[in-house]
Amino acid sequence: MSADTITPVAAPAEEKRYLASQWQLFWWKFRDHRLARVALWFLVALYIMAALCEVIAPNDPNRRDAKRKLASPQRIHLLHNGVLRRPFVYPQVQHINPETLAQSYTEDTARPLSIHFFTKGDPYSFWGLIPMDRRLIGLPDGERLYLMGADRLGRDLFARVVYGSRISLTIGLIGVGLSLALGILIGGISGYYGGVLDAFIQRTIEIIRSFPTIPLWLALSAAMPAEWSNIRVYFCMTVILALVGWTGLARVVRGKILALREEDYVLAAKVAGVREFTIILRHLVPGFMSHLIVTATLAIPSMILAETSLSFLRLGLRPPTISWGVLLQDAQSISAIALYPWLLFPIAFVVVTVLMFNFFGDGLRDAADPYSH
Amino acid sequence: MSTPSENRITAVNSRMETLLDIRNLEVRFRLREGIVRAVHGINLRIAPNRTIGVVGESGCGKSITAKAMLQILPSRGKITAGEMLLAPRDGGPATDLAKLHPKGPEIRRIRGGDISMIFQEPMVSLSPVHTIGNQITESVLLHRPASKPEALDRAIEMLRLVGVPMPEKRVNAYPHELSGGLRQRCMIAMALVCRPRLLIADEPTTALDVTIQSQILSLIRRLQRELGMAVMMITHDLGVIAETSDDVAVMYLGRIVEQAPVKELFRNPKHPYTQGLLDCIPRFGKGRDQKLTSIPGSVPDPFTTVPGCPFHPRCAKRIAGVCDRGVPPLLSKVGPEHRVACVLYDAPRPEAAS
Amino acid sequence: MLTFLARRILIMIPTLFIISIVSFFIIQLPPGDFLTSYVANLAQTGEQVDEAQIAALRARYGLDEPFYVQYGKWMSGVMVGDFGRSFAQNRPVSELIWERLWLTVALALVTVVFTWIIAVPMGIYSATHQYSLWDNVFAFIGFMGMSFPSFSLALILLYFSYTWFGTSVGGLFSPEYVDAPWSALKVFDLFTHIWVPVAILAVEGTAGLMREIRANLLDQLEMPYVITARAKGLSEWRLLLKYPVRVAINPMISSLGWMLPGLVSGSVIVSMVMNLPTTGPLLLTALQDQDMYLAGSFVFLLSVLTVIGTLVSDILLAWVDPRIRFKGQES
Amino acid sequence: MTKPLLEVRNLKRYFPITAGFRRKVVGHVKAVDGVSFQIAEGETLGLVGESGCGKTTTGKLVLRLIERTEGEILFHDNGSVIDLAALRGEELRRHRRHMQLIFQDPFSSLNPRMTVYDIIAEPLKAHGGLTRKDIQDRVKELIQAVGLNIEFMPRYPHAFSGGQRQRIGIARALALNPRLIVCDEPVSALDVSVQAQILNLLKDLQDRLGLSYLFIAHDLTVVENISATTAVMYAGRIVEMAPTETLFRHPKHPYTETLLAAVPKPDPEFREKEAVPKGEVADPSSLPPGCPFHPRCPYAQDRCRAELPALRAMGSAEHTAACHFSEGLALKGIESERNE
Repeated sequence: MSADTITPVAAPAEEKRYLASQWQLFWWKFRDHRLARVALWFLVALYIMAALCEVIAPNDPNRRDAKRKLASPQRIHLLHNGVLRRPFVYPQVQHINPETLAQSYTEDTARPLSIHFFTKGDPYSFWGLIPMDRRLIGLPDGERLYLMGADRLGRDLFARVVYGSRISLTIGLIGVGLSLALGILIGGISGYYGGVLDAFIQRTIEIIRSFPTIPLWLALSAAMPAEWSNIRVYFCMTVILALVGWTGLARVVRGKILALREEDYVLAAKVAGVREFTIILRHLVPGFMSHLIVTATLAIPSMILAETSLSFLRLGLRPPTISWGVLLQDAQSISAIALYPWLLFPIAFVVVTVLMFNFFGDGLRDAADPYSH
Repeated sequence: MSTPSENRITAVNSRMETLLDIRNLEVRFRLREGIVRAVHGINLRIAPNRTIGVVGESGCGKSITAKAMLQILPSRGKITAGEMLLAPRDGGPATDLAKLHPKGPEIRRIRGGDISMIFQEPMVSLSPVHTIGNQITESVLLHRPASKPEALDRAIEMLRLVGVPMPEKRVNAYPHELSGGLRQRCMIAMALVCRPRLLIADEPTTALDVTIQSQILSLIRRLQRELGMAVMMITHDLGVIAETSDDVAVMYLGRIVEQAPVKELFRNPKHPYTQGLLDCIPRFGKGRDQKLTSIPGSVPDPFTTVPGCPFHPRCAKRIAGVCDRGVPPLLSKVGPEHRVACVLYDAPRPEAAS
Repeated sequence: MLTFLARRILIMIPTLFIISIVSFFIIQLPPGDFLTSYVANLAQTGEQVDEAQIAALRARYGLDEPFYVQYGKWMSGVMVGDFGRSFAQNRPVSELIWERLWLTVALALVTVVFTWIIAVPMGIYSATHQYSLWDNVFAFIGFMGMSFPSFSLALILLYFSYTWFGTSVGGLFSPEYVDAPWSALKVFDLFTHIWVPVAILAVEGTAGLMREIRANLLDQLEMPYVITARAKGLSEWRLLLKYPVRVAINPMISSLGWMLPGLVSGSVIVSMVMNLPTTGPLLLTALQDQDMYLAGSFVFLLSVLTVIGTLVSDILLAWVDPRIRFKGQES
Repeated sequence: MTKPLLEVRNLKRYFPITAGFRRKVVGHVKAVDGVSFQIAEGETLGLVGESGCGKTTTGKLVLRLIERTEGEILFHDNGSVIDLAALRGEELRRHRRHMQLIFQDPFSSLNPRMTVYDIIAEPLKAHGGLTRKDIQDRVKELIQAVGLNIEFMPRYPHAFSGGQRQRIGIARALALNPRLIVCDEPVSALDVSVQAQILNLLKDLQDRLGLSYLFIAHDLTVVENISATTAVMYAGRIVEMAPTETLFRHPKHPYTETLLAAVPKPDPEFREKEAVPKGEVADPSSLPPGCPFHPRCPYAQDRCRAELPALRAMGSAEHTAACHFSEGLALKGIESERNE
């Protein structure tokens, strides 16, 4: 017998691969995908921004300033009178045209205002718990920094975008979380038990899928009564998004379970007398988990886009809730965006977020099957 | 690696006419893991009307060699050295297939015209969305001055020749409507419709049942006789080799380790690998008492580079300090037409590994 | 093939039935019934409320009766092409929809054609030149296309056309043709305008289709049947188009059925932003005004369109792909 | 003959064929149609046949991985006889430990997400009653028994070659000390040079542990090498069964003769001059009336086209064949090389 088993000496690198679990292989393969890795860090940064939005936003997003109505973004300068100094802005001076009453803004170049870290700003309550008043960046002496200009009520657009990320970024996550739960449960039942139940579920999914997504979203959102509270609307939005989204995930789960159930190793476990539940837990779930994560990740951007679009059409979230879609409601008319193009800034955030999710998901997809060559 | 002068010896040494002369062929693959040498400078001569069997286990480079001959390597593979001289049909200079552009018109004339190939899995080797007739006539239209109805007639005639029942009906069938055996017959019809001079059969029966395998092998033998072509039979099954081949080349890890006429090879195997292969297949009639001699270890995957003789880690007769250093060339003459790449049959003069 | 077709059509019936119920459910969703709000609206604007007419409507839609009776009344109307009445516009829903539906479908059709013309060559090129410069460029364009919400593209386009040319690219007609009767010139005018919404609508679909064709084709390129064909001596281009592309595009055909209704519904948002006379803005205003017969009928019609689209693409696929045809015969 | 361990009686498995618009059942694919055999303790029954003949289905029926349509699967356990076909639920789960399975595909038979240790320990954990230490010791013992290195325990399957994976699969099958192992083409996916290692290992384990095998294969040389008794299947039925040597040397069914003749012999001196077998491999969904082999049989007569032959004894009770004309045919087997 000993002659049959020559153990080639494995190089340390190879030995490391031999000992690598699915998730390690997954991560190593993902790591090779440079764009996806960058996207991952971008997304981490975006979610940190959403988590710490009170600190990061320089101003209270709801603070109106009649002197800054539709103010243009303040430019950050480095040179004052030809002398290099720390980044600073010039204060904005409002002019009102006496005939048209239109506002315009000029920079008061005599008074450079340096940008400081952790300045005192509008007081807030961090995560609704800790009262604080330090902001990450700001101007000294009660001056206000408007990096992306202001809306028609004179509110700081940058602060609003930062606050808006909290809702826009979480609605996708929670929506996907909900559809993931529905998808795993229903797809799992469908794939595992098969038979009549499977046929019924498959028909249902087919019917749901033949509803055109956008009109259905629109109709359901439009049915939300106007007097509902923001929290309730937010919750209903996620449910609506999830209702449409779960079918895709359920299909992935079902398909994978059907394929995995036929794998010899599942048969082996059965023959060995392993209990059904243990087989599901040890063999089936880990088998489709990576694919599910990929599908879920790629579903998040479409949910973010859906929220933005619905809110933009005034069918989703409504002011005073701040979300990227709500912010874009101000940018509906051509005349508005022609005169105040900075109102389109939230689009940049939406696009970057969705783009990063797509890159990230693409990298995950490549890594999802670490056992294929 | 052997020197050019030694190659010339092998090339000259033949009393037979040569159809295709492969010299020092080397194929490399560029993979994520690095560059893999799939074929390490092999020499092979193919004569008209004869069958050369190439036998080896998975990853020995036998299929790659065949694909290199038609320049249809996967996109990551490349011929990096060597020549493949194809004798012209009517006088003139030989064509070096290795120098032809893989997408150029010269090699395309040769593919299907002079050299044809059939593959292991007849199901996936035929297009699922085109009829059998469409796929066969395409060959005719490419290589012969024929109109479409003429081409169809030839296709039907060819299907009849390979023993497909009701060929007039079957030309309109799709591959999935046929059984595995019939599909392989259609593949053969497609390959032979333009009367090539060489048929490369890459594991043509591995996916088939024994009875059907026997039918297909006998069909290939019959067609070879009738059409007068050379056959290169690639297989891992020594039984198939014994039944079909005139000459045999045994491959291991991208190299030919032994080459001989078929009877000589089976009667008098020299290379420890060939001996091992012959010993480890169960023989009919030996019953349960036959304890099979096995070759220890397993075929290494092609990424590993073995210093010295590629077989030495599994070889029972290895000589420490010799076999792990130099790669023995395929030279040692142990009989007429019998060559082996093993230091046991050579003056002990290992060359430095390249 | 015939049984396959018959079964396929039979399956549609319960699907359509359930779709109609859900659509009607949507009509019913908002609290109160629409007549109440209609009357309230009328009262607000100071118009006369004709009690007799209200009572007639109430009876016509069975508003005082249970859900299933109302559904039955609505459905029996739908069967003969009567989708109910738009209260906001005080016109029959069918009239409103037909008026705009054909432009919507035209827009969608042109977009589909446009999408395929752009996406198929790009996908083929990307797959055959994997990891080349242009493959990466196309991939980047594709990802960008997937990442822009369609309305934002419209907004950005509007912004640039306004600031650079001082004109609006909105609408499907020049002002002088909007209300003009149909003529060759008006059709020509339509074609000069339609490309902007088509381009915007096509971006997302193109990106997805291109990536999908690339992935499918990559799966096919090294398949044994392709190698067989190459071993016959076919030239690379003919080989590519006859074999792997053909097989790679087959699954796309089944997505055609989804694409059309998808575009119709997708154009809702773009049409609204660009002020196109398609069904989109109509649906939106209907939803915003809770003009529910109009909205529900819309959802129903679009769903029916999707179901029919899927049917058509299934038949198309069976027609193109002998494997599926064969399976259909078998089962 | 030693004590029987497993007795299979009249095992059947039919799959319905539906057709037409309403998917009416118009017939049945008789994947396994009345198969009976016995396996003695410590012995091997070889089951050969071409693709689609029902040999794999038979193996799965015996293990209760597929439900039977009809038949008994009697397992002799210390004097008592249990009909496995009648067991359900927890009882079935407990009795499964006596019968294990070795697969053809060494790649799909091991969960790529579990370490070698977890794979081999899984059956042990499933039946409980062992401490962690017990399990560890047992896994080590098993790994060494199949000729692997215990340092391999923390590795994942992707680290191994086909032959090594097959050894892991065997170790897993041995974990519960089974009495019978169903080997479903255990060497057909392996390289020739590795195939012999696995065959030797299986024989070795049989000698040491007194295992019985139901050895399913399409390769007759492999079956001859390992089985005491061989059964030949065609179109869902056993057409001939006999002690291996008898069957190979003196076949009584024309199909057996055809199969034996079709195997390419690794000896160019014996290049076959015999007739090439005709016809296609039987398609169980459309079988001809009478003897299913008659369209391919060189000896077929009218009776064969009308009447299905039953399996009957040929000389001795151990040799059975299902052919109307066995006695009158001089069928050619292979020549013995045993005592050269």
